[in-house]
Amino acid sequence: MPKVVISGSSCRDFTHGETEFEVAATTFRRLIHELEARFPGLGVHVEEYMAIAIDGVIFQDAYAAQLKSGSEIVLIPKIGAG
Amino acid sequence: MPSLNYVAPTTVSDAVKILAAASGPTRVMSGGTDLLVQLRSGRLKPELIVDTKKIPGIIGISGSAAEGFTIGAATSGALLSEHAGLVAAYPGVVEATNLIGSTQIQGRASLAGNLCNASPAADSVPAVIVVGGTVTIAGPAGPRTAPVESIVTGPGRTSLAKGEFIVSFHLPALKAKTADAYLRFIPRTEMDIAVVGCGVSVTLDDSGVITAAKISLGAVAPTQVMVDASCIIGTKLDDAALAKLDAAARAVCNPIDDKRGTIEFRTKVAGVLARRTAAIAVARAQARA
Amino acid sequence: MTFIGNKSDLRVVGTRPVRPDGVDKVTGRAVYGADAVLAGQIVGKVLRSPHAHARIVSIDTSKAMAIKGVRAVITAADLPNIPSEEAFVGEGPMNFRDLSLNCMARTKVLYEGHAVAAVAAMTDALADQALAAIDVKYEVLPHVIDVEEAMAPGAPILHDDLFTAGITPKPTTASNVAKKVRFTIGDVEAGFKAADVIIEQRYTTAPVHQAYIEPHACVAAWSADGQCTVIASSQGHFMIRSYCAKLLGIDVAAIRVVNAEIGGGFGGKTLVYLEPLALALSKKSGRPVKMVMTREEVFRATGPTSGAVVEVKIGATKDGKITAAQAVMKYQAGAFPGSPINPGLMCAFAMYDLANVDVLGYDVVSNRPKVAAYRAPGAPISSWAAECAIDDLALKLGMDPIDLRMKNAAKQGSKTVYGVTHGVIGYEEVLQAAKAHPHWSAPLGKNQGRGFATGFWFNIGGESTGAVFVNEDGTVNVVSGSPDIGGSRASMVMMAAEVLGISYNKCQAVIPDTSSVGFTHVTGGSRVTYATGMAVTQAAQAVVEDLKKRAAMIWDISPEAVEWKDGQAVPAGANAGGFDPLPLAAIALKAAKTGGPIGSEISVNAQGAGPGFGAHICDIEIDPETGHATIVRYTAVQDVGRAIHPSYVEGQIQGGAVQGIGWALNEEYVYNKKGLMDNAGFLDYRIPVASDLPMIEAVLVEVPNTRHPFGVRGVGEVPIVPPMAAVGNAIRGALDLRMFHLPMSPPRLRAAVDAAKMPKAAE
Amino acid sequence: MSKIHVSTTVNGEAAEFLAEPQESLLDALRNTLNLTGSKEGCGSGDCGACSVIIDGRLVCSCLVLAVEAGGMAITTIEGIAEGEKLHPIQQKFLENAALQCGFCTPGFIVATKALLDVNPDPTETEIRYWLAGNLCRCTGYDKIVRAVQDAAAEMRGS
Repeated sequence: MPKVVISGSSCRDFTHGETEFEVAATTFRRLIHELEARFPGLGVHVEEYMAIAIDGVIFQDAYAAQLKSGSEIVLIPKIGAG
Repeated sequence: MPSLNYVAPTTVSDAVKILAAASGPTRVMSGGTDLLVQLRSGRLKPELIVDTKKIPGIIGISGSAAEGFTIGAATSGALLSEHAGLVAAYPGVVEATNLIGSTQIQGRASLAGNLCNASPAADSVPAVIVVGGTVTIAGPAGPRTAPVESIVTGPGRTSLAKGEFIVSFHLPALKAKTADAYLRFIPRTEMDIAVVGCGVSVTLDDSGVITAAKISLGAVAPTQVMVDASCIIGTKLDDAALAKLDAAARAVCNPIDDKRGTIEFRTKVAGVLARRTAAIAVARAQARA
Repeated sequence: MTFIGNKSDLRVVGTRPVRPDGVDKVTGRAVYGADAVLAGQIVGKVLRSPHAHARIVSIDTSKAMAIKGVRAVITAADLPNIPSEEAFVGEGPMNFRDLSLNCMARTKVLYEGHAVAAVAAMTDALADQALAAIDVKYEVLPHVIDVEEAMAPGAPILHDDLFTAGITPKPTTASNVAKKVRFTIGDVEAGFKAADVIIEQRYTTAPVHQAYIEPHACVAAWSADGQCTVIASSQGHFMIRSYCAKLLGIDVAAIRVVNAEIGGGFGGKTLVYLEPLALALSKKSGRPVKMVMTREEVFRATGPTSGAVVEVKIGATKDGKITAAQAVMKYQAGAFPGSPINPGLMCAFAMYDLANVDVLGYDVVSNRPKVAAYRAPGAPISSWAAECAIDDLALKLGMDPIDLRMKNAAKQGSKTVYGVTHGVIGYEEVLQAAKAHPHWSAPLGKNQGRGFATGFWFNIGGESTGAVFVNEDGTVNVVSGSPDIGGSRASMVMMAAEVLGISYNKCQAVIPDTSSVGFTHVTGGSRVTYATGMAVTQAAQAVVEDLKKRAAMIWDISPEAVEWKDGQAVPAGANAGGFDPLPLAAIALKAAKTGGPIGSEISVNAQGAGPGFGAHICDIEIDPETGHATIVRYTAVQDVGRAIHPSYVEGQIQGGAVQGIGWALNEEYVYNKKGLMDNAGFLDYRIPVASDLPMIEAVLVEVPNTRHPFGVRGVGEVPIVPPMAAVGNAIRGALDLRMFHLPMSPPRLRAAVDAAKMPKAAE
Repeated sequence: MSKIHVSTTVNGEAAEFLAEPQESLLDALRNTLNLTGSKEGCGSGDCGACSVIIDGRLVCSCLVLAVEAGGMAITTIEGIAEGEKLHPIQQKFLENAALQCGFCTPGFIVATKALLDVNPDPTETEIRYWLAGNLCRCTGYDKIVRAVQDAAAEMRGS
């Protein structure tokens, strides 16, 4: 299963401090549902305001991304632009 | 709102008549580089602009180091820097005038405008004061002359009476072993208003001892101020004299804190510039017959 | 299909052709926002608050409306009252209510220059008269400018419905602190315990403006049938369309935005200010309305970036291994939440491979204009503090500052504080190039010092559309939705020409209006050459596949038997048949017979933009008596992935470095006691002029980004990250003292010199 | 008061227009004569984007009253090229990529023309000080200075 890693406080508030856990998800949609189910509000928060990095590659919008077993999925704030 | 009127008289007497007759707020225009900014910002709402540039002789430089120079009131800084004789005789005056704004501003900005805008930071004013510059003023009561230092009475205020305007500047015949210099401090290398400006003129004897000196500071008080030069007269500007000069310069400062500098900074830099400018003037004077 | 491989295989990419829009821009023909004309346009102007903070008691516009020739007057009452709605738009988090209130104040003005009304009149003078005739009654409120004063208990509160996010339990009293956010990895306390040396310092910065030379300008028409046209200068005409639709309640399809040429943006033109007002005025007046800001309005009412306080603590062992890094950052957001605090926190230490990092940040509102994005938003501020502290750490350890950074350098596999593990990055290569550069070992003169600093920016991808259309004569139109702010037309054409195998001169670049090309996100985030370039490249590749099919048809062989080489179709090997090559032009001529027009439009949402790293070396000379600083030599090294048009890549690096030099030495917003800006003009907001600077040497390091067909990494933002620390470290070298406040202007330098009891010559 | 009639010469052609007394020459060029190549970046003579040459002098057209222009010979960016043939300064700005957004470019090119008219072989320092009144926020000036050096060399035929 992919591993979800949280470093920012905005997500940690939802997980009550938990910063690493595994989710049974192969797509971004499933990931959102999993997060929402486990930590109410987190799924929506991630979908609206967060980007994810899959094994180091940042996806601002990750619907198309494949989540492989053993992948490291990091929840990070979306990155703006100058 | 009252609308603006523009006239460009072609004789001094017409200009005087128009200015004397004007009822509302009126502005005399030479280069216009300050005037247009004030118009645009709304800080100034004149009803009449009298453009003097069409008056014959108001632009141009005549004379020589031996007999002194006459500079038309609306003569641009660029023209000053292109006049070899003036550059050779009064490098400080030319340096100061050429520090007023960019190349573009140099093509327009004039001595009269810089003086009558009456900014404490005007670069040309201390430089012209220390060489004993005077102005010829036209007015309803006829022409009169006055020392440059008598014109500015406060920020944005001059001693010119209604109907009066400056026709020309006069720099005296150059004395032996005499030279001038001007330095200013700005944060960048160009395009800033002086945080401190300093004009110096010195006369030496044959042994290189300073026999006369005039030192004027800009941007450190509501008007340009004179520094007591006695501390360097009778010296060869040795370190002791320089230290006294530094202190004397700081002593006359009465600056403000603003976006361009603090009271403390302006005062310290006034001392620094007085020393550096005096050294340049002395070196120039030594090089002269 | 990728082209990264061997650089020598590239014919067009990496060369330096003249940009397609060049001639118009050197002859004065290019049409910028203020040059655009719609038939019958009249003049629109904005009435702005003279107060830093006040309640609007009443606005009486009757006298203004009564003036002959005044066609419309609007206030917030004429605009939809937008509910609070958070959304993430390209340049950062955005609340559309705030955006609407920033365009036109409703109940309170929150900064000097805040719009309160707007007029449309037949002439400039009449518009001025109308503004003067509007009677606004204000109840002036106490104001707060400084970020820490705004955070303090009892500070004047800007928004009584703003409660600090990121605190549990949710606060019940309103605060100017919009958000508290923290990133942590490892255990910093343990890290500091393991340290032999600790640096702990406090740095501050002043807000600085993007200071693009072109003031905001637009002309807008609202037709009786509800169709709207806007011609505007911006970093994204689709952004203007989206925001106007949102703020005015119009269908997106009903708005057509034409992108005028843009006179600089640097992030500052990623928001709307005038456009919704111009449309509202046009609707009310029935005439197209042209609005152009004055320079003073640009300074007082449009986004600078944050001023901030950054407290930093770094620990290391004797041999230079950094054991822990910690920072607390307080960023000004201006009048509405949304400072770039997140990237500030994320970037500060991203250059290093650290086990223990803890960064805490606050997003704080105060009575200043709402901040807008500015080149690598947030990163220059936190990096200025971090890179100065790293320099002092090197000094304390007696290590070369490049060696210290090399010892702790981020590399593939390094984990950042925000959790992401770096992929293929070029930081070590950049450090090596800097150390090897002759500048690093050149001798220094009297009163001179040398400073070194590095910086990081993520770079982004995002939504872009690119299209390639082949014309009947074999020429090609290369279309994209990205406004060209600095030469992107050239790089788009170059990538297309490279793929098609034809000459650069056979291609023309086109940037159509929002109704004529697919959605494309703003030109910003260093994303255009990466994301839009990806779309254009894919479109060109699709065209090549089509051209091969057409050739197969002409030759009556199977498409698989056709190859595309140097701009022509050739049989793939002997058994494909002995046909003469078919050049693109020949195939184009037969387009109708072989299936119709040849072209392809591709829309992408590009992900995985490669991060960029830069390292700057600055030599400075200080006059200790006046505090005047002169940059005597400057070298900027950067990993650019792959330079498509090296001249414009160098230009980005040189321009970014010089903006950073201005930020370091002289640029700042100066406020008086009333909370009004004292230096709203180019005379006293001092950006660098030509005579302030030496040549800026840009050194391009190329570690290709494997996710882009040509290996592109964004380049526009990284170069503004290192300069402030590079200059600060150079000053430390020259004067043996550390400056903690930006800008390091002459009065501050002289004061620091005196405080450090430096000998004052002849005093 | 009513508008004032101004008859002048712009880029070698006679030009006549009516101007309000407070109107700047820049406004007249842009709004009345439709010569929009001269840009307004500040309206206070601090940015140089409106640079024009009047009777051989480089000035900011935002600091000249339109009504002053009577009888003057004015050169704007639109008058630098000879028909379709670019001036060497324009060509070198293109070849050196001395522009990014291009907004300040007309002012720089006009200012450079005025420089090379009086000083065909300027030093880098002379170039930088002459152009100090022209602000560019994109380029850091490096490529602009190089373009001016190249143009000067080309015009000297060296």
